[in-house]
Amino acid sequence: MNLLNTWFGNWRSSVVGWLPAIATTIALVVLWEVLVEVLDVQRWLLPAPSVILTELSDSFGLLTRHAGITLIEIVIGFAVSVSLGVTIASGIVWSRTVERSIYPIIIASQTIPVITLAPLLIIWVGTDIMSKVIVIVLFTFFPITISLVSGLRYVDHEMVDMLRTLGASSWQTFIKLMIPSALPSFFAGLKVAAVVSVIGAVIGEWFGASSGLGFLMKIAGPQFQTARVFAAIVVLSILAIGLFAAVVAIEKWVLRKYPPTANQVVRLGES
Amino acid sequence: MNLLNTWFGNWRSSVVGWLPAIATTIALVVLWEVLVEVLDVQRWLLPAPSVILTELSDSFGLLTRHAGITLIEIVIGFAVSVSLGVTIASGIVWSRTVERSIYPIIIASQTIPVITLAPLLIIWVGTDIMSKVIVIVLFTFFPITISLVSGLRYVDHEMVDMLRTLGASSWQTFIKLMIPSALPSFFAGLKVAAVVSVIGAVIGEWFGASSGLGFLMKIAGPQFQTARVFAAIVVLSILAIGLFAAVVAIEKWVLRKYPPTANQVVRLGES
Amino acid sequence: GSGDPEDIVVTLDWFQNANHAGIYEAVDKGYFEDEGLNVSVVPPADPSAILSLIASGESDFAMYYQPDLLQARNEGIPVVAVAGVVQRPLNSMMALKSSGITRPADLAGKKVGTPGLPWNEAMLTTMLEADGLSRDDVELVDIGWTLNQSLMAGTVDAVIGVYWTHELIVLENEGYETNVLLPDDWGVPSYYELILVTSEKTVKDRPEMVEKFVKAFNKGYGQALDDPQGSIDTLIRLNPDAEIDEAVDRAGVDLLVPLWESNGQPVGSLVGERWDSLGDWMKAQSLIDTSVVPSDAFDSSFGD
Amino acid sequence: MTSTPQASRTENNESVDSECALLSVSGVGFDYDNAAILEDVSLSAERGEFVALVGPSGCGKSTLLNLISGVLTAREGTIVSSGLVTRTERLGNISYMQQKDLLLPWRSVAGNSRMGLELRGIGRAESDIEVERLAGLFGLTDVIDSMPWQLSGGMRQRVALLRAVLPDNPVLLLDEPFGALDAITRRSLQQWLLNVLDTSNKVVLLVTHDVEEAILLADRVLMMAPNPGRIVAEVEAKFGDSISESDLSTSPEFIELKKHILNLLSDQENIQ
Amino acid sequence: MTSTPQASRTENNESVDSECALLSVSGVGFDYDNAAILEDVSLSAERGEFVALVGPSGCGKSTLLNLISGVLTAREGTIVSSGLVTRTERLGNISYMQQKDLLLPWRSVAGNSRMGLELRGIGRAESDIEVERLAGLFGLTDVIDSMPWQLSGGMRQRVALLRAVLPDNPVLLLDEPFGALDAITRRSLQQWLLNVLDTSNKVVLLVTHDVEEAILLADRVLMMAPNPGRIVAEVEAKFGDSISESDLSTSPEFIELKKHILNLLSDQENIQ
Ligand SMILES: Nc1ncnc2c1ncn2[C@@H]1O[C@H](COP(=O)(O)OP(=O)(O)OP(=O)(O)O)[C@@H](O)[C@H]1O
Ligand SMILES: Nc1ncnc2c1ncn2[C@@H]1O[C@H](COP(=O)(O)OP(=O)(O)OP(=O)(O)O)[C@@H](O)[C@H]1O
Ligand SMILES: [Mg+2]
Ligand SMILES: [Mg+2]
Repeated sequence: MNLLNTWFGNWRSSVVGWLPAIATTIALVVLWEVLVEVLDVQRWLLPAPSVILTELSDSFGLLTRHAGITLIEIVIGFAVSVSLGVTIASGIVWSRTVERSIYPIIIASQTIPVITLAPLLIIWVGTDIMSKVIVIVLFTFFPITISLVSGLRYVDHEMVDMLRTLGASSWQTFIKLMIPSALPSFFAGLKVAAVVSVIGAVIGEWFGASSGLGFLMKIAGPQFQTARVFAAIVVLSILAIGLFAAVVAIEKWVLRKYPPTANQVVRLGES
Repeated sequence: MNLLNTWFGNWRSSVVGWLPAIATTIALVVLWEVLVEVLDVQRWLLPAPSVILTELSDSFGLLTRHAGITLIEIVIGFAVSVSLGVTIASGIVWSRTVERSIYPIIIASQTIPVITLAPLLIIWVGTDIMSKVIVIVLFTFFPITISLVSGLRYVDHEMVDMLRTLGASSWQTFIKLMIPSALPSFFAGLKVAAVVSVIGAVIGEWFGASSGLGFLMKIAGPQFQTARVFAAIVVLSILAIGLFAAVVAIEKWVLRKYPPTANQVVRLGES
Repeated sequence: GSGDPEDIVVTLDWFQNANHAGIYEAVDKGYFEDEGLNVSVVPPADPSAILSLIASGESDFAMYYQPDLLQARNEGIPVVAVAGVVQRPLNSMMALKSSGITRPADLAGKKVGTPGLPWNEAMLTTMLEADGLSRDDVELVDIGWTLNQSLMAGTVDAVIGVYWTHELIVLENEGYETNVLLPDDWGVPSYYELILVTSEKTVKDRPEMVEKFVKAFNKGYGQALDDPQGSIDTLIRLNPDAEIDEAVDRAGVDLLVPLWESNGQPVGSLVGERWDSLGDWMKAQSLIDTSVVPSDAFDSSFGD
Repeated sequence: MTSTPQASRTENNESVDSECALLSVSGVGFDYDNAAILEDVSLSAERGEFVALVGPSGCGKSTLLNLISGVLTAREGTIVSSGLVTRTERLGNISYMQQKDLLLPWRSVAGNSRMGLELRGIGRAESDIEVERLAGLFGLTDVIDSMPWQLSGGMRQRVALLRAVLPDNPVLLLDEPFGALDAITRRSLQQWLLNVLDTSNKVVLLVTHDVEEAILLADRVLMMAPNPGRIVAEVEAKFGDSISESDLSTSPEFIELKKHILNLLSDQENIQ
Repeated sequence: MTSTPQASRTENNESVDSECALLSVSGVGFDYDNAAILEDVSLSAERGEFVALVGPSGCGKSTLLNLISGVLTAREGTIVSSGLVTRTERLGNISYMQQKDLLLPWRSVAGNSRMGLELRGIGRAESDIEVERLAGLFGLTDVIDSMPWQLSGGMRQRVALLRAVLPDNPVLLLDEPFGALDAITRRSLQQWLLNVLDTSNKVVLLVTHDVEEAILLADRVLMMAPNPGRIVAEVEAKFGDSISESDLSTSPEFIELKKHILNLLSDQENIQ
């Protein structure tokens, strides 16, 4: 199958395959450094990568400590979002009435700026981890829900009929056919959510927190510690990439068990 | 096909079908009103729906004028996002090297809090419509890209082989098979993006704007015109629901031309 | 000063309010024009980006806060103050009258809401210590930007980080009586809440322009001083779209007027000792490095 | 399995042709997009009967099986299978092997095969025994853990057949079950099917394009005509319960019957 | 269409069996997951030759066609078709009707049928004429604008066949092209195929489970055995270019040949 590459290449080729990516990243960082130098951009506006790197190593302990707290919020928020998204999506797919009743509400929920919600949140749930979890959930359940609905909806109706002839109840059809065939879409939603959860946590921490990377950025900003803000962004990016990679790893593992068709990926550019 | 409902029911049943949705909405609004009354929630914290409604009608002209400006930003930002998302997703699916090089960058882009970007944005692109478009794009291209990648990736590889035997080039395979079969996923991404673009515009307007609903909320907030803030949220929600409905309408139209399987939707709850 | 007027951009610290009455008077009465300056006054796109805009030359002048200026200089941002506007701290601690809190000592065991910024926390610490308590005697709650709401809702007993010329009035208009504790009454050095800021480069390259600008600027505040309510009329007239909350600003300007020339200092003055005392206090609170030289942070030569 | 309690219910239903008919279709009509696909189709089969259905491609054979199984709802007419009258009652109580194999791509051969048993709540261990019992006969032992995309076309068809026949239903609808199988594999599965029928008194309704297959296996061959689909002829074909084609295919009666049916078939297509 | 320039290239390639062979497969081996599926498979066909390939289900017939068409790459051996040696050269220059119909769900019958022409840059108008020319013969005129999900199984198969044969390639690989068709429709398409071959000097390689079909259509019948797939027998079968089964099926030579092939087939399965 030369047209297709198997999901799991061997390790050797994997490492070689990453070289261009690493090269690109390094090139971009160097370009940034040079541009900051050449255009004489002040470091309090946009610090050069070297400055950020120095800050990263200087504040390593501080950053990792706060990153740990942010990560805990994200994990909890993400778990809540997945449960919520699966529940809502199931309801939407299950009945048109549920769909019509719930869609306007969940869409409206996405248009509320957190800054408006903040007073209510702080007054009703306080400024502990709960309020951050709520903000993360607000940011992440929507892509999970929409993607899952799409996946559940475009199921092969001939398969549905087949299962019915075997005596499947609606519930069995849902569990044994619709869920497995919605997995690729579901994971697309999870990938978006994984990344967005990071910014959700930052924003949650912006409004009332005493720790976490968002808090760190909030207090570093007015003190014009731009390098620290960017160092926090670097840590956040690593966090986001890590979460994304984790979702991709789980996706690979699950989709090896539940392949949508053959267990292969089409790569047009590599024949 | 009793197991299945066709996409397009007739109008009559459509109107009847919306009744539960309308009922739910009204019920929620009434509940809100009663709760605000009973719990004696102050109107600067959470105004009752009646207060918001009054504000809506009082400030109708103001709200629609600003909503128009926000809408223009959204439409432009959305168009840019779709182009960008399609380009990036195509690159990612086309080659693993592109995928590996670009993923870390686009993920990192999602972790940059707009508040950090704001000084740079203001200095580099000013505070005109461009800066809002950039924020909207930052918010929306990611779900579009990820969903489209997922759709393009899980294409039936037997279909790819079939097209190859007919002499299809990689490009033809992409256009004639992968794009059509990715449409459901693509639209899932568009739906998320449509809704998220609204909050993107608000946040874009938060940092440097002299008009738009975000601007209106920003100046109303500190003045304790909470009713106006919520009135703006109502308008934003209507905007988001409208955009979402527009994407759904386009989806229906396109997927009637490019049905993923049969032109039907499975509804488990309605036999 | 002859020939084409010079285009000047001034960025405000916040949306147009009573604090800005003087600069709009200067615009309205043509004081800037008289100096050959074509001034446009804009609200900030992002308040936290203002000093960056000044340093990068995007904006010529800005109104900003003295402590923040020192913090910016601590990070090497080349900005300087060229005139004082509000000559006392506006930032204060506030509690509902019903709470019975009238001095820092009353806060023992109470919940204090802060916006979560180190600056406010340092201020609170000093105020507590001035009245015989320590930071640990109160519970600090970071409530972000929801100070008023939290206070009104009773989630916290007191808040720090609110303006006694703005929030106080807002709360009163909402029907809440409050007690205000001023930081400079409780050990915090009296500082300039609002100053006129420009960049070191502007001061060096265009001193005459700065001179002319500050002159007209101070004249504007002088005019506002003479007719406070008239200046609010001007403010509203020049900013029809700004949704100015008249009720708050009319009351606010009366509180502000005495602050524009407090301690017997004329409008616009900058006094060196006050920079030193604030600098020393900030250093003691580790808000800035000891290497920061407060006297470099301002240039009072233009106000004369 | 549940035929006894429901059979008594049928007594009250007047549209049921005969009490001993296990499967009875009468006056069924069906439309797609306002075009009549089936019109007044009636047939019935008694316990132990093997009925074959032949007809030109597109005449509505699969549609008829979809109606009987309960996948589709008839515009008019009644369908009763072992006393089950409504569409939803019949669903799950008739074994139906569709024309497409419709294997779930994420389930192995074993996983797909045991689907029907699983849906009835039969435990994994028990259903695995059932699957293994037939896997050898179906030639699937070697690929029992393979995924559908690793199978040849004929293997897929056999998995679909295995899945359909494992639940023990009184009526078996088979839509071209052997179409993708070579002659030898086909022969052995045909023989197995005849044995099942012999020992269990089920009804088999077989759609096939192979006229010889229809004659060899069925007790009766029904001929469908298209536009709209309807049954136009019924031919008795009693050639015993064991197939040894070498004897039959040269027998004059067999050749005659085959010619007869082929003529009927070509009449249908010419008229159309 | 592009055979002339590429044919000259073949002269230099030593692994090509004979210059007049339009299709030549030699010593081909293929593995899936380290299990040998095909081992040392060789065959060749000259212009105008009709070769049938029979063998037990799962023996590797479809895999062989995938290799010839260029969908798969052989582990060893050479495949040359009208001078095209590499896999990518062959792709698109051999007409291949796969065992699954693989119709694009969003294209109508006409849209699916003209796919091969469209991919070659042939304009809509021109390709529509081509499609219409054959649609009548294929019995697809009535459903030309229908979508795949509105078709019966046999119709889908005919669309797949039509799509495969429309591009004018010198080699035709057909994997059970008539499996889902009734006897009469099948007969007319078989006859059409024979006519095409007669007039165009193409090579047809037909995979079928129907031994009679193989004998009736092909000049030679190749027998494959499984584990690993290989060609174990070759039988000449010259029964003329026109089919009138009524005459043939009773002829003693026909019956003898059929028996012979069936015996070969059952030997394969017993060994396995
Ligand atoms: N979903 C559908 N919508 C519209 N028409 C349909 C649909 N499904 C099938 N048809 C039409 O119904 C007719 C009967 O189809 P059916 O599948 O029952 O034929 P069949 O006898 O099984 O044919 P074959 O032997 O080719 O499988 C055909 O003309 C087909 O075009
Ligand atoms: N993707 C795959 N991975 C592993 N094994 C495969 C794969 N595809 C096919 N096989 C195996 O290869 C063998 C040959 O398959 P092939 O489809 O060529 O058989 P066939 O002769 O066409 O059978 P049929 O007559 O049933 O269509 C089978 O044993 C099958 O299980
Ligand atoms: Mg059929
Ligand atoms: Mg095959």
